[in-house]
This record gives sequence, C-alpha cells and structure tokens, in this order.
Amino acid sequence: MASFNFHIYPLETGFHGSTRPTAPADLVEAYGYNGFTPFSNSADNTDDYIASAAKEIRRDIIRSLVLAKSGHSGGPLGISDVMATLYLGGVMRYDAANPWKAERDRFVLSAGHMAPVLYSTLANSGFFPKAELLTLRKLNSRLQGHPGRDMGLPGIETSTGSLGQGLGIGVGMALADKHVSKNDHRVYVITGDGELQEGEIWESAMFASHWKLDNLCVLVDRNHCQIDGRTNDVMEVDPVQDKWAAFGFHTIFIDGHNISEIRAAFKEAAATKGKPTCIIAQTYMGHPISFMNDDYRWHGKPPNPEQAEKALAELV
Amino acid sequence: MASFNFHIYPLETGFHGSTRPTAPADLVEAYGYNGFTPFSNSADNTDDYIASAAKEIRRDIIRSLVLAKSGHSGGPLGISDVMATLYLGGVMRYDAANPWKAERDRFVLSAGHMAPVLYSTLANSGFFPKAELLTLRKLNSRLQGHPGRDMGLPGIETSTGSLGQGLGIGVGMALADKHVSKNDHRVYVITGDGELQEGEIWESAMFASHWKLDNLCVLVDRNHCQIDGRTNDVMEVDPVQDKWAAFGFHTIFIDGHNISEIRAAFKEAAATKGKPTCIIAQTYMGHPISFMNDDYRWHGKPPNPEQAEKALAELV
Amino acid sequence: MSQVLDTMAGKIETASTNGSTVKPNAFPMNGKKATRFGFGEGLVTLGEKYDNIVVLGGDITGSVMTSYFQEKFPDRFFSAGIMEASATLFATGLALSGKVPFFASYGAFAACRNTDMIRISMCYNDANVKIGGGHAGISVGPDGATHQVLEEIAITRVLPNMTLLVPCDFNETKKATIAAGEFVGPVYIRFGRVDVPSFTTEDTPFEIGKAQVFREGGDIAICACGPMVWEALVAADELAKEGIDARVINVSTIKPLDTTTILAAAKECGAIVTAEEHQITAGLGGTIAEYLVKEYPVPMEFVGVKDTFGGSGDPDELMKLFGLTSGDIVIAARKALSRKK
Amino acid sequence: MSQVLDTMAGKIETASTNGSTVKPNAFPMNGKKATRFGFGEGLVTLGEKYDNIVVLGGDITGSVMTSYFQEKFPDRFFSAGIMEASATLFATGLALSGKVPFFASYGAFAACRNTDMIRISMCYNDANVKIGGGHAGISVGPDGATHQVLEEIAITRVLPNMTLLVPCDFNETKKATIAAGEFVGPVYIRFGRVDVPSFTTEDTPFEIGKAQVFREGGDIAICACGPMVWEALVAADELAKEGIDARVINVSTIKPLDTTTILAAAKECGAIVTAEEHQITAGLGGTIAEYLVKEYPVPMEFVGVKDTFGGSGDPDELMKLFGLTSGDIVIAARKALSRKK
Ligand SMILES: Cc1ncc(C[n+]2csc(CCOP(=O)(O)OP(=O)(O)O)c2C)c(N)n1
Ligand SMILES: Cc1ncc(C[n+]2csc(CCOP(=O)(O)OP(=O)(O)O)c2C)c(N)n1
Ligand SMILES: [Mg+2]
Ligand SMILES: [Mg+2]
Repeated sequence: MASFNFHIYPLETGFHGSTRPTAPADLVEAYGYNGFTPFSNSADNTDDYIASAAKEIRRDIIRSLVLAKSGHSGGPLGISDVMATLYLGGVMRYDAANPWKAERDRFVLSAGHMAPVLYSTLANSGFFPKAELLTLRKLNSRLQGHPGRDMGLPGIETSTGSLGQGLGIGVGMALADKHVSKNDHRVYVITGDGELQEGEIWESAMFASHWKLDNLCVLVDRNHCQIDGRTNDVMEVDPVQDKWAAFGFHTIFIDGHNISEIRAAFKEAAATKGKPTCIIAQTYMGHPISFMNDDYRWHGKPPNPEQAEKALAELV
Repeated sequence: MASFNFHIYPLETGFHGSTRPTAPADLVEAYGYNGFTPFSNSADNTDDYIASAAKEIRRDIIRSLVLAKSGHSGGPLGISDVMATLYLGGVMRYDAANPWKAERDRFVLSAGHMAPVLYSTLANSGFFPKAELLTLRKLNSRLQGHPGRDMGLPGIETSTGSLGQGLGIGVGMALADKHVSKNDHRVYVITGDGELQEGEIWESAMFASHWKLDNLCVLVDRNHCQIDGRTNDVMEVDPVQDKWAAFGFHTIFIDGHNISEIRAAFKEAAATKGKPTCIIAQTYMGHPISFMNDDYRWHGKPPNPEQAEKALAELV
Repeated sequence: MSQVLDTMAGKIETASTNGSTVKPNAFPMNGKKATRFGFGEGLVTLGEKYDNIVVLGGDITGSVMTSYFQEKFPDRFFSAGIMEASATLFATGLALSGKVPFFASYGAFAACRNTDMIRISMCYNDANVKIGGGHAGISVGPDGATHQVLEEIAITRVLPNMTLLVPCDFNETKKATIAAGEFVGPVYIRFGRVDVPSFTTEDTPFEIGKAQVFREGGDIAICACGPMVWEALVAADELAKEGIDARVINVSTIKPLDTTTILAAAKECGAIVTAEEHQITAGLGGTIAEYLVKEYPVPMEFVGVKDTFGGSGDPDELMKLFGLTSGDIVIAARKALSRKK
Repeated sequence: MSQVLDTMAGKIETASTNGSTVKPNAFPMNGKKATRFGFGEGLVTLGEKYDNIVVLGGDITGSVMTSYFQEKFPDRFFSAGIMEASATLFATGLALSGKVPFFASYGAFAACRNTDMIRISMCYNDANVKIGGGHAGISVGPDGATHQVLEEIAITRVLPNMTLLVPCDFNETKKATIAAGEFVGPVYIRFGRVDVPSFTTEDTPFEIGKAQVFREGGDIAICACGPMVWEALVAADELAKEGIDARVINVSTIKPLDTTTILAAAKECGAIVTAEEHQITAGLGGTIAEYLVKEYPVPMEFVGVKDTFGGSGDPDELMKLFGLTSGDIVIAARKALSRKK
C-alpha cells in the first residue's frame, strides 16, 4: 500500500516582507562567530568538553538577549547544562548538516519561552551560523520570540510557546515512531515546572504510559520558579516525582547542573523498556550568573548591556 | 464595604416557546407519584432506609429513561447508592423546599451525562414533583439531557455535560465558601472514572490542594467503564488512588454499593482538615440490573419497554 | 453547472427533514442517512488507499464512526480516551512525522475543548492534521445544549491556514473526508448525528474550495451548508410555486470561500439568503456578508440559530422551534426579495 | 454626540502609534499608556467599592496588571498558577456563589485555552464571570505569533449571553472594566500590552452597548475598536486634507452591537471602513457587515490582519508590516468612497 506523501520541512511561510535581519558585523567579528567550528556530538565527549560547550551556549544566550532587548534569561541559562548534554553528549542522534533527515531523534522544547537556549544549542551544534543568534526576536528573523516552525530554522521540529502543548506533540511523534513507523527513534521533551500546572501535561502523560512509549523521555526543568514567584507560592506542583510515577512513568531525580548525572539519567531512560521516562532535573534559574541565580524575577527579562558584560565576565 | 448584588437563582432562560411537557397521567397514577411523600434526609436514617430509597431512585431512573427513549442508564444506576446516601443520609445539608437558601451544601454532578440519577434523587428528596421525571429529555423540559441551569430546576447548581468541567466549578464554589464567605458549607462533586482522562480534573485537583479546600469532597465513580469499553482498554487511569494522593488529596477507597462504607467515607472526609478528600467508590455500571451489571454497552442506552419491565421487576 | 445537474436524474421521492412533503427539483431524495456515516466510510476508503492514514479515538468512536476505521485497521487506530485537547496535539506530532492523522469527536469538544491547540499547534505549525467534528447543530436532539455545537464554524474559520468543510449529505461527506485526507494542510470537517436526506449521488462532483449550484435561478440565491442545503432545495420548490426562481448553492467549503460562485450569485440574483445549522453570528452568513460588502453588497437574510443555546427535544421539533426549516428559508427569501432594488 | 465632543477640549499634542505626526481633531493625544493599566486600575476601583469582587491570577499578574488588585486586596486574590481552562471554571463556581470574579491572562489563553469552558460553564450557565484578555493583537511585538492573539473577537462574540468589550485607550479601558464589574452576565474585555495614545478623558462617557461618534463626518464612516480608534482619528485628519469628511466611530462594545449608531452611519455616510487589530475574518468588520447586509448594505472595506499569523518585531514595525496604520485606513477609505453609488 502506498503512503500519502507531503512536504513537511522546512516551512518558510512566516516571512512577511522580503529581507531577513542581519547581525551587527562588529559583534560577529568580536565574538569570533565566523571562524567558529561547532562542537561535536559524541558519547565519547568528556564531561569537561560538554561543560565548556554549556558555558559557550550560555554566553551566546546572553549575547543574543542583550541585543534583543526582550526575552527570557532565567530558564535558558538554567537548562543549558542539560541542553549541552542532550545535543553534544551523544544522547540525541541527528545530522546538523541534514537536519530533516528521516533517521533522527526529535527534540521538542515544550517550554517555548526558553527558545534562546534552543537557538544557542542548535547554533553551537552546527545547525546554522552563530551570527544568526544576533537576530533574535527581530522582524522576520528565523529566531522568533517563541520557536516558529513557519520560519524553517533547522532543528525547530515544531512551534511552541503555549505551555503544555509541546509535550503532547512530542508524544504524537513518539507514537508515530514506535507504533506506526516502528523505528527506534527517540523523542526528548523539556518542560518547565510551572508548565506542569497545565492539565494537558497530565493528559499527555496518561496517554504516553497507556501506549507504553518507552521511546519518549521527558525532562522537567525543576527550578522552583515561574513568572509570579516561587512555584510553591504560585501553585504547588510537589510531589512532582510522585505525580509522574502515578501517571505511569519511570522517574529519575537528578542535579540538573551535574553533567555526569544528566548523562547517566538519559542512559537510564534509553534503557528503560515498557514505559516512558521522566527525568526531574533540579536546576537554578539563571545559573550560574551571580545576580540571577535562583531568582524568579529573571524569568522573562533580558540583561541590559552592563548586566550582560558582568554575566559574560562570569562565564570565562 | 457593600457587596455587588445580583440575581443568581433560578434562571429560566432556557425555555423556548411557552409550554412545558406534561407527564402521562396514567403513568403518574400507576407509579403513585401524586401521593408520594419524599424521603427524609437525616444522619439517623438507617442503612436499610437509604437502601430502600436507592431502590426507588433506581426505579425512577428506569421509568424516566424508558419514556425518554434516549439517555444514560449505566452510570446513573451504578451511582444510586452513593446519591441516596449523600442526599438522605444526613451528609448534605439542604432545604428541598427552599433550594437556593444561602445556607446550604452544594452538589455538582461533573459527569453530567448521569443526569437521570440526579433528577431522580432530587425528586425523591422533595425538590420537585416526581411526575416531572417523566418529561426527561422532552422539548422544554426542566429535565434536560444534561443538567441545564437555564431551566431553573430546583437543586441544579450548575450546567454540566462537558466532562472535566464540573469539578472546577465545584472547586470555585468551595473556594468561595472557605476563603471568601468563610462559612462552613461543604461542596460535593461526583466524577466518572473515564472523566479523569480530562486534564482539567488534575488542574482543579492541584488548585484545590494548593488552597487547602478541606470543604471539598470529590467522589470518583470507579466503574471501570466508559463509552468505548473498559477504562483500562480505552485509556488506563490506574493507579487512580495514587494519582489523587500525588495531587494532594486525602484518599479513601470504598465499595460504592455498601451504604455504611459510603457513610463512613463521607464522615471521614468531613473530619479531614487541611486538604480536600477524594473518595474512590468501586461501583458496577448498571448495578444491580442483571442484564446491565458491569456492562459498558449500557453507558448511553435507555432500556426498551421490555427491558424496563424486567429491570423494574428486579427492583422490588 | 449543467454537468452537476445532469448527474441528478432519478426517481422523485417525497419528504424533508421536517416531514413536509415536497418535490425537489433536480435532486430527488434517495433515502436518509446521517452525514457521520459518510465520514466513517471515507476514513475506511482512505485507509485502504494509504498506509500512513492514522486515526485517534476520542471514546465516542461509535458515534462519530471512527469505529469503522478501527475495525478495519486496528493497527493504525489509537484510542486517546477523553482528552480532546491533547488528542489534537498527538495528531500534530503524528503529522509532523509524516502521518495523516484524523481525530474526531463531537464538534463541541473537537473545536472548543482544543481551540488553543488547533490555533497554535495545528494551524500555526500548518500541520497536516484533520479534525472531524460530529454532532453538529441543534439536530443532535435530546442530549441538549451542551452537545449541540452551533459555534464552531466561527471558531475554526477565523484561524489562518485552516480549511473548513461542511458537506451537505452522506455522499458528499464521504467525498469531503477523502478529499481532506488527500489535501495537505489543516482541515476541519463538520458533520451531524441524525439521518438527513441523501440527495447527491456518488457521481456528484466535489472539490475543496468549490461551491456548487444545485439549482439554477435568477430571482434570489440561497447559500446553504450541511443538511440545510436540502431545506434550501425544498424551499426553492415552495418559492417556485409563487413564481420565485431561486438559485440554490451548496457552500460545502466555507474556507476558502468560492468567491467566484458567490459573486456571480450576488450579481445575477441581487439578493441572498444563507441557511446554516449554526449561530447566525460569524458563520456561513457572516462569511458571505464579509466578502460581498467588499465586492458587491446586496440585501441578505440569515437563517440560523439566533444567538441562543439549544435544548433537549426531537431533532425535527428543534429544527422547527429554532427556525431551521425550509419554511423559514421561504420566509427569509420573501423578505430578502422585498428588499431588492 | 456633542456632549462627547465637548469633553474633548484640551491641548493638542502630536504623534501616533506609528510615529507619524498629525493633529487629531477633537481628541488631542494626552500621552501614551497601555490599555492593560486601565484594566488594572479598574479592578482596584471595583475592589474598593465592592467586597465580593475577587480576582484569579494566571501567573502573569504583572503583565495583565491584576497585580494592582493583588497588592491592595491580597485576601480576595487567588493565584491559579498556569491553568487557564480551569481558572475559568473556578471563576464560574465563584460567580455561582455570588462573587464577581475576574480572571485575566493573555487573550491567546484567556479566550482559546478555555473556549469550551467559556461556552458551557460561563455562557451556558449565564454565570457572572468577567474575563480580561491581554496582549491582544500584533502589537504584542517580539514575543511573536503564539502570543499575538488575533482571533478572539470571533471566538467570544459567537457565544450566546456574552458581552464583548474592546476599549480604545487607557481611560476607556478603566471605565469598561468598572462597567463590566457592575454589569450582570458574562463579559470578555480585550486590552493590549504596549503603550498607545491616551485621548479620551476621565469624563468621556462610556456605556456598555453604546458606540460613540468621536468625530462627525458625512462622506464615510470609520468604525474601529481598541487602539485602532486612534489610528482612525489620525486617518480622518489625513482624509480631511483631501476634502474627505470622515466620521469616526468608537465601537468599544462589539457585542451587543450598537445598531442605531451603525445604521445611522451607513445611511448618512453610505460607505464604511472597519479597523481592528484582529483577523479581518469574523471580527469587528464581520460584525458590522452581518448587521448591515440585513438592514442597509453599503460598500465596506476592512482594515485588519489578512488571515495570517503574526511574528516577532517591534510593535510599530509590525503594525506597518501587517497593514494596521492610519495610512492603511486612509487607503481603505479612498477605496470604499470610490465604490459609493
Ligand atoms: C498556556 C500559557 N499560559 C501562560 C503563558 C505565559 N507564560 C510563559 S512562561 C510562564 C511561566 C512558566 O513557568 P516554568 O514552566 O516554570 O518556566 P520558567 O519560569 O522556570 O522558565 C508563563 C505563565 C504561556 N506561555 N502559555
Ligand atoms: C469533554 C467531553 N468529551 C466527550 C464527551 C462524551 N462522553 C460522554 S460520557 C463519556 C464517557 C465517560 O466515561 P465515565 O466518566 O467513566 O462515565 P460512565 O461511562 O462510567 O458513566 C463520554 C466520552 C463529553 N460529554 N464531554
Ligand atoms: Mg520553572
Ligand atoms: Mg466510568
């Protein structure tokens, strides 16, 4: 029987007008973006290598946000160690030069507001030139304020930005892989902890365990912060691990800033059969920037030039 | 400071046209509806008294459904023992003659499709004449296919019918009682077990425990059935009790057909402070009718006249 | 159009959804069948043709007839329980993986419970997801207002990238379902619960984006969608007795609107009546009004539910009570005609 | 109307949301302020007046300014985390208990994430719930398409029992919020994120259901809502230079529509332009078109977003790019005029 074939990637319908924004040449120069060689993705990479990549990812987050003059600093910085491990520790299987290749693992950033860390990680992994990071949130940029599939940026599997939706999309991808295409691809989804307040998270969790999607790995960025304050003040989500366990997930609790713990958790997830895995990663919003660390007020703020300078100085 | 006062009860905006449907006089006669004296609501009522009321509630469910020629038999019959205990065992505090009296406990049937048991229970508790039960689902009847507040039927606190919504409404009522009006009223909500698949159930549960709504008692009709089949085939909701516990509820598991267990559970719920309670009541869809018992195919079917006769014969 | 009309020869039966007896002109009624069965059969046809058609169940598979597909292709059917919002997300993930997913539930939940998901995940992604919305309109009957969705034409057509289909009878619903599966992009298909007249044939052409003139006429144009198209044909026969020559247009694609056919109707007839089993707010009537005021304003009258919720009752009783019969169309047509300059 | 115009004396400033410099006729600009601040202040006024006004927070209290109420009345503010669907249900329960609950979030989530809840729990119950939908329109800016809601006028106005308010500036938003709190029934109020011209005063009358003529004129009528009203006033001045006398109507209540004022505009001006920061599908333009084709069809042109999603950028850049400036209104007005018979 034939398949109904249709074009999926990439879309570029999001362009309005004709020109894309360009990165300030002096900064591209200053940041050495042109000569940059992407980090490699390998299980053989040392924790130090990944840590250095995480540091570069954080630097680029700061650089892109200070130019954008708006956007989210806290979540992206806090999850950088996880993202570096996922993309450069040999966890995710992808070909940055051929991003839509059928044979690939998928990543969905359910917490779409953390886009800066996704863009920075993709650029540092070779999906697109780093210079483009300096067009974040600008008119017709491929780096939208929240990931927009309609811009066709390599590595953006889906639009996200409405909390609670990305997980369900990842679950649908995992279903396609495991029960329709019947391949061995894996799907990785990162959600915020405030995001767990959206009921679709629990619908998707229930469905994923009902269909035994062991090719799905959810990672919760457990930073105890959301916009209005500490998560336990705004809306208690604890006991988080019990919730995921009660919804049929294998659960692992880790220090989200410890590269080897992160690697071990992803390994354990891949080895877990018959049920999906949820990794609860204890992180600190804005980590490790001294004046941002664990402060919810940095959820949705970009650094101003002085703050950016200070932050970059702390990231050498 | 003044309150902004507005008219809440009853609405009668749902009437289209002018006439209400009337009950067939011969049946009203045959069922002895005119001479009927409502059951009393008291903690002193014996279990047998409540059991006999439950039997009458079931008879009236059958009588109303066979005339309606459409509607849900299984859920209503299965939850009748719980409803009889709630309304006639001195659990809920209400004045059937003065249904909108400010000083009252509230009941929300989140699983709106179970309307026939709510109507039958209200009529048997004296909220409105039993004859009206024979107008179920007819044009301009106050007994809508799903509870419609726009018909102003005494005892109908809210419209329901879209699964997963009634619980949140009950939570809002409990919030109003505990944290705004600061009274001692209690709110009782019944949900189906398939209904637990809707994410709003878990949003509402999270909110209720965050706000420590110990004046809220949720009862889950755990009959393992939904429309398409057994709940564990359609979408596994187990471990149900772990889920509610992980969402901050005090949980109690009972036999939903054992009056004394039901009474004890409601007592325990009322005595539980600092957190809401969820009672998981193991029931059988269609219980105790021999040809309906535990059969999901009776979720949304009315009995035909022969089946109704057989069922009524089993309810003497 | 003659091509269409030619296919309509056949014996004349009598009846209407409201029991009145009439002789529809070119379209004899060929029994009655609910449009949802066309959806169910269309899915099976698609499943036989393509191996990447998949279906998500919403615990009412026997009501929206996804059960047909489930029986034939159990390996490509996935029960999603009762979680319409997330089912829309699962469908999006499947589509972004190269599958062609259909998710169906009652329109009340397939368009309203998941509106944010349709907007952001399905439409903003331009994902190749198909949603079937059953139990449309007041004719749902005794279940009452909660289940009688009368708002989803407005809710779905306002979304960019969306294609909105409201087929008129069993045969067209089957064709529309197959066409949706072979169309790339987000599609919403609206269908109903109760048996309604079947009057198009297997050979009646159907094309997404194309409205069809089911009856020629130059005095007034009746633009209808769904089972109201039959009511329009019946009304046209009534009007004929008064010497009023009504054109009947089946607007089975509401988005994108077939502006050519609508503009011609406005110019040639000079007055338009719309008929839909939906709120008169922002539905088919609004779609046509929005277009015509920009191109060629003419007097219009809307037949539909007048900004109220429904209620329990027999479908025919309700259609009468809420003003959705051929008789209501006749009255609206007379009124529109009287306003013609 | 003179009563309205009389209140408009005051010094003339210059500027528009898009930086062009102009002299609006009766309405001098009095600085710029985002409408969301009017919502926040209105809630505080209500809280001071009534002890049963309560507010549910949606984890963006500092963005939709429910934070003002939270600071003043912590005992009547309840954080609901991130669960817009259920927050709408909690509000319904509060309303059915005699409270007057306001829930506010971004419109993308306050109208779309909870549509089923608004339809069945809030509107079908006719519950006295008030929803504030912030971050309306493309002017949200760099957050991009997901957060730029352009569909909720259609989604909310199609629902029976709903009242829909889209105030034009800070002062009117404050009045609309207070009026909503003192009105019995479901209300949705739409407001925006960025600073927009303030041009009505504390004394400018506001009444739910009443559209206001902010500028008299007999050649064409520009019906606008939200901050587009200012653009309409600016456009009217541009048109005046061409000798075109444009009436500007502030349609701050979209449902129920002030048909008297709209009908008079159609009859006296003979052509209408609508301007809204919303899809041109099923929004303000559709509301007016639906009414006029039934009463008095005239040529219309719609200024709004043309059935596409938004994107990141500066608000002003975006308003230009998506065709939402006074200049776009001027062009639409010329076109509508040229179609007048
Ligand atoms: C459905 C929805 N509601 C509200 C928002 C606005 N919003 C964006 S991020 C955020 C807080 C999320 O908290 P968390 O998931 O913990 O992310 P963190 O603050 O840790 O980065 C909110 C409420 C949204 N994007 N989507
Ligand atoms: C939001 C929503 N989706 C779907 C339906 C259709 N529906 C009515 S009852 C039902 C099954 C509910 O199962 P359960 O809660 O276990 O009730 P039971 O079958 O045991 O009576 C469904 C899917 C609905 N009423 N609301
Ligand atoms: Mg967080
Ligand atoms: Mg059940």
